[in-house]
Amino acid sequence: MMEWLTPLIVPFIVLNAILGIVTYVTLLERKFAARMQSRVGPYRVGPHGLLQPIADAIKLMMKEDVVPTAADRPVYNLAPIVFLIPCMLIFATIPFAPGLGVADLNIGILFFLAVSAMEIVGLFMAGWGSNNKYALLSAMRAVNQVISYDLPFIFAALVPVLLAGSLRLSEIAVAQAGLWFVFYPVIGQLAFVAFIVSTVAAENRAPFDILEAESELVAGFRVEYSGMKFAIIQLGEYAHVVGASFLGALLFLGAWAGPGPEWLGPVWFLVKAMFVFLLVTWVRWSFVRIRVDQILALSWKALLPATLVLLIATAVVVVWRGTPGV
Amino acid sequence: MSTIAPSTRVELDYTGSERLTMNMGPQHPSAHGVFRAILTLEGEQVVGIDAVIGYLHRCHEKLAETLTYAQYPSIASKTDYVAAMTSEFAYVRAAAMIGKIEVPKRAQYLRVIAAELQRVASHLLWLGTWCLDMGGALGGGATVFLYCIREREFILDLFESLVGARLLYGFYQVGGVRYDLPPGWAEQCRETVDFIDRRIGEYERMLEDNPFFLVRTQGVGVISRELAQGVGISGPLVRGSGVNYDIRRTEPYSSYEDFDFRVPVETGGDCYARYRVRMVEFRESLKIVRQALDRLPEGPISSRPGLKSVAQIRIPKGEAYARVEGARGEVGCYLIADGSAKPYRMKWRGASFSNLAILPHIIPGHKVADVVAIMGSVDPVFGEVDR
Amino acid sequence: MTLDQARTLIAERFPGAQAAGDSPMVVTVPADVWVPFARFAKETLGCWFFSFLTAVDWKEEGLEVVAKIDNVDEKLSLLVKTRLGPGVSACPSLTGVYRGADWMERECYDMFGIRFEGHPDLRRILLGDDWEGHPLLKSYPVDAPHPPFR
Amino acid sequence: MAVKDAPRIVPVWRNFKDLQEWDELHQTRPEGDKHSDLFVSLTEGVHNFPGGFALTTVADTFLNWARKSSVWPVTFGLACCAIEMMATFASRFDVERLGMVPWASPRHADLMIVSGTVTIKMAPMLKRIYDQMPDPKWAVSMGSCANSGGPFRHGYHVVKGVDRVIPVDVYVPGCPPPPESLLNGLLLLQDQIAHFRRTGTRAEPNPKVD
Repeated sequence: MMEWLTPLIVPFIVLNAILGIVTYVTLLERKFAARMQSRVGPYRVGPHGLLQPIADAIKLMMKEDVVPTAADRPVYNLAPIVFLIPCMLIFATIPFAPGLGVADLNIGILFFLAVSAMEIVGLFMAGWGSNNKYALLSAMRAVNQVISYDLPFIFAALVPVLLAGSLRLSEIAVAQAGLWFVFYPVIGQLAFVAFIVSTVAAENRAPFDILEAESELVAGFRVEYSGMKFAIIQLGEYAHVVGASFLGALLFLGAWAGPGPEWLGPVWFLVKAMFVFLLVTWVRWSFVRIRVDQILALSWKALLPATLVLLIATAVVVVWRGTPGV
Repeated sequence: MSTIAPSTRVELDYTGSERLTMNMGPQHPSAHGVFRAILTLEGEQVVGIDAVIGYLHRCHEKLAETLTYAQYPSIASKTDYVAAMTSEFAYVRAAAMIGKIEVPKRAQYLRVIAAELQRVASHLLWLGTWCLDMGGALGGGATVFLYCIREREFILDLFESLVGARLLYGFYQVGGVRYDLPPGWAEQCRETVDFIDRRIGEYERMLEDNPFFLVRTQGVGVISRELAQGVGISGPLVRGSGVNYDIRRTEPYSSYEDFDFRVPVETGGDCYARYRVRMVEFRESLKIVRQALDRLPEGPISSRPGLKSVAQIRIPKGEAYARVEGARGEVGCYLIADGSAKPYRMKWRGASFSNLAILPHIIPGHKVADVVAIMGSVDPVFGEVDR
Repeated sequence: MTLDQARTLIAERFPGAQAAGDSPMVVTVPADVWVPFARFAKETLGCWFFSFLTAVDWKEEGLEVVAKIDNVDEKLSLLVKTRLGPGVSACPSLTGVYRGADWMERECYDMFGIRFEGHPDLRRILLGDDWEGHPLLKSYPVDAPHPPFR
Repeated sequence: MAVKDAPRIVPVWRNFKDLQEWDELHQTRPEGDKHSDLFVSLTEGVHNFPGGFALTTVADTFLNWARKSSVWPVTFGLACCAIEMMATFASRFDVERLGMVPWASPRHADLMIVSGTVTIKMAPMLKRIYDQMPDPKWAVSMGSCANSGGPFRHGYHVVKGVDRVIPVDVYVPGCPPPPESLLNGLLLLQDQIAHFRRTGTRAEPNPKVD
C-alpha cells in the first residue's frame, strides 16, 4: 500500500463518519425530546422519520442565501466556516479504538480544549458581521459565557488527566481498564457532574443557551443566516456537542472498554458518547434558561472554585497513593 | 407605514454608557401576539421602554354599534380569545342589566361552570407560554408548554361537546345560555377536573423544586402595592401585590355568593407571587366547578326559552357597566342602549389593556431576559389590549 | 364610607355635581371641576381603582367623557361624567391624579380626538400615527375606505 | 434552485412610501443576481438537451421531496387562530411528525402561517416578515380573518384578506379552524410543494385534492 495515503484516507473516513453521526444525532435529539414531551416526533419522512435529517439538509442547501445589505460581507460570509472548522477539528485527537484515530497527540486533551474554545471566534464574527442587534447582543453574551465556562471545563477535564497521569487521550482510556473514572470514589462523580455542567454551558445549550435565547434574541448570532450557512452553523453546533460527548465518554466512561470482542470497541464508545449526549439533552429539555448575570455568577462563584478544589484534592490523592493510575 | 416617534417615556438616568435601541416585536416569539416594545439598552440592562400596541385593533367597539344584542356575544369572545367565555359574559351581563332580564338559576350555574373551566384553560395556557418565554422553544420551557397544552386539550374537549367549538364559543346569550349539558357531560367534567388537579400538583413540584425557575422569578418585576393601585391593574397581578380585589367577592354576580372559595393574595409583588396566585386560582376554580356540578339545579337554561341567536332582543333605553372577573382581571363592558336593536355605544374595558400599562413602570432596570419573564407574568392577550 | 355619606360629601363639596343611582353611582360634574373632583374622589372617598376612561359621542350635543373609579374596599363605585359641550374637544387630563389614566386618555384621543390638556405624551396608541380621523365619532363610517388595503 | 418571480396579485404594498423605501434598501440586489441567472441558464440548458429532461425531472422530484418533508413554519401568531396554531404544534396534533419545526426567525423558515386578523397597522410588518424569508417560501392563510376579513370585514382597520398583502398558497377556512383543519391545510400544502416546478410557477390544480 502507499503509506503516504494513510494520513489522507483516515481523516476522510473519520470526517465522513462524524458527519453522518452528527446528522443523525439531530434526529436522536428530536425523537428523545418528543418522547419527553409526550409527542411522537419526526415520523412521516421515511420509516419512523429516518430520512428526516437528510430532507432537512437538502432543503437547507437549496434555500436562498440571503445576505443583508448592511452586513459586513467578508466577515458575514466567513463566519460559518470559521465556526465549523474548530468544531470538526476537535475530533482529530480522539482515538475511537486502540490505534484508530487521526492523530494520537501526546497533548491530545490540551489540543481538544484549545480548539474547542476557538469556536467563539466564528461565533463572534457571525454576531458582528450580521449587523443585527440581536446577533450582536448574542455574540457579546457568548464571549462572556465561553470565557467563563472554559476554565471549569478545563479543570474538570484535568481530573482524569491527573488520575491517569497522562495528557494523551489513548492513555487516559487505557488507564480506565480497571475502573472507569466515573466510578472513582467521590472525586470521579463530582468531576463528572462538573464536567457535564460546564459542557452544557460551553456548548451553549439550555439552560445556558442565553446566546440563542429564542424568546429574547429570536435566534441569537445566527438570526440573519439562511440556507446553507445556517446549516453549517447548526452542523458545527451539533458537532461540538458530539465531540464533547465523545470526550466525556473517553474521560469518564472508559472509552471503548466493554464486553464482547475487541472490534466492538468503537461501537461501545459510540454508545457511551450517545449516553452522555442524551444526558445533556435531558438537562436541556427540563430546565428553564437562566439569566446572563446568574450564569456568570454560577461559573465564577461556584463552579470555578469547586473544580479548583476538586483538582487540588485529586492531586493530593494521587500523591498520597504514590503512583498515578487506578 | 407608521413611523414611531422615538419616545423614551420612562427612562433611567443616563450613566454615560453607550445606548442601544432594540426593537422587540411585532413578530417576536415572546411577544404573545403582536406587541412591540422599543427597548433602550445599556449593555444588558433595559433603561427605557416604549410600548407600541394596536397591531390587532379590530374595531370591536365600532362594530358593536352595528351588531344586534344577539349577534355580538360571539364576536365579544374574540376580544379575549384565550378566555373567550368570560368576555362574552361581560357583554351579556351588561345587556341583561339594562333590560332587567332575569337569568334562571340553572343558567347562572352553567355560566359559572363554563367561566371557571375557562379560567383553568386560560391559566394553563399562561403557564405554558410563560415557561416558554423563560425556557425557550428549544429548551425546558417547551416541555412545560407542551404539558400544559396537553391538559388544556381536555378542557377544550369538554367545551367542544358542550358548544361545538374549541376556542370561541358564543355560549352565553342575553338571558341565559345557549345549550344545556349533553348527557354524560357532568361525569366527564368531574373526571377531567380531578385529572387536572393532580397534574397541577405535578407542575408545582416540577417548577418549584427547580432552582433555575426560582432565580428567574423571585424578586423580578416587583410591583409595589402603591403602583398597583395607581395604575389600575386587576386580576392576579393586583392580588400578587397584596391587594384583595376579586369581583367575584366584592360584587358577586351569577350566584358566585353560593360557592365556597378562597381568593389568594400574595404580598411579594414579583413574578413568583403572581405565579403563586395563579396556581392557587387553578385549585379554587376547580373547586367551584365541583361545587357547581354538585348543586346544579333543574330548570330552564334561558329566560327566553326557544329563542335562538337570530332572534332580536329589544333593550330599553339606558346604560350599564357590567364587570366580571376574567382570567386576567376585570373584564368590563360599558353599554349605552338607545332602545333599538343595537347598542348606541359600547366600551370594552379589557383587563390586559390596563395590566399592560404597568410594563413601562416596572421594566426599566431589569435585564433583557427579565423583560420576557415580566411580559409573560403579566399575561396579556392582544385581542383584548387592542380590541 | 357609605353611599349616603358619599352623596352628602359630594353635594357639600361640589354643588354643581349631580349624583344618582347607587351601583354604580353616576356623578355628572361640570368640565371645570373634572380634575378637582377626581382628586376629591381619590383622596376623600378612597376611590383608588381606576377602571376605565372613555367618551361618548352624542352627535349634536357634543362629547361626553366618562370615567369609572372604585373604592374596592368599601364597595363604592362611581361613574363620573362630564359634558364637553357641542364642538368642544378639549378636556383636562386625569394623569396627575391617576397613573392609569395615561393609556386610557391616549386611547380616547385616538378614538374621539379629545385633546387632554396636561397629558404628558398625547399621541395615538391603537392606530398608526398617520391615521386620519377619529373612528369612534358617529360621523365616521365603520367601513371607511383606507387605500390600498380596503 | 433558482426561482423566477411568480405572477402575483396586485402588489398593494407599492403604494406605501415606507415600504417602497424598504424595498429599495433591502430587496434590490445591487450587483444583479448573477449566480441565480447562471444557474437558471445552466438548468435550462440541461433540460433542453436531448434526454436532459429526465435528469431535471428526477432532480426536481427529489428536491421537492426534501422541501415538502421539512417545511419549517415561522412562529408568527396574530390573533385567536394563533392559539389553535399553537395547539396544532403541541402534543396532541404534533406537526413535527411531518417534519415541521416552528422557528422563531423568519430567515430560517419556509412557511408563514398567517393566523388571524391582519390590520392596516400590521400589514406592512407582515409583508416585511414575508420578505425576510428566503426563497422558496410558502404562506398559509389560516382562518376567516386572514382569508377575507371574516367577522371584522367591515371594520375600518382590518385588511380584507391577507392575499392583498402577500401571495397565499393554501387557505384554511374556519373561525378559528380547529387543528384538524390546519393539519389538513398543511398536508395540502405539502402536496402542492411536491408539484413545485423548476420554472417557479405555482403548482397547478391537482384533480385529486382540488
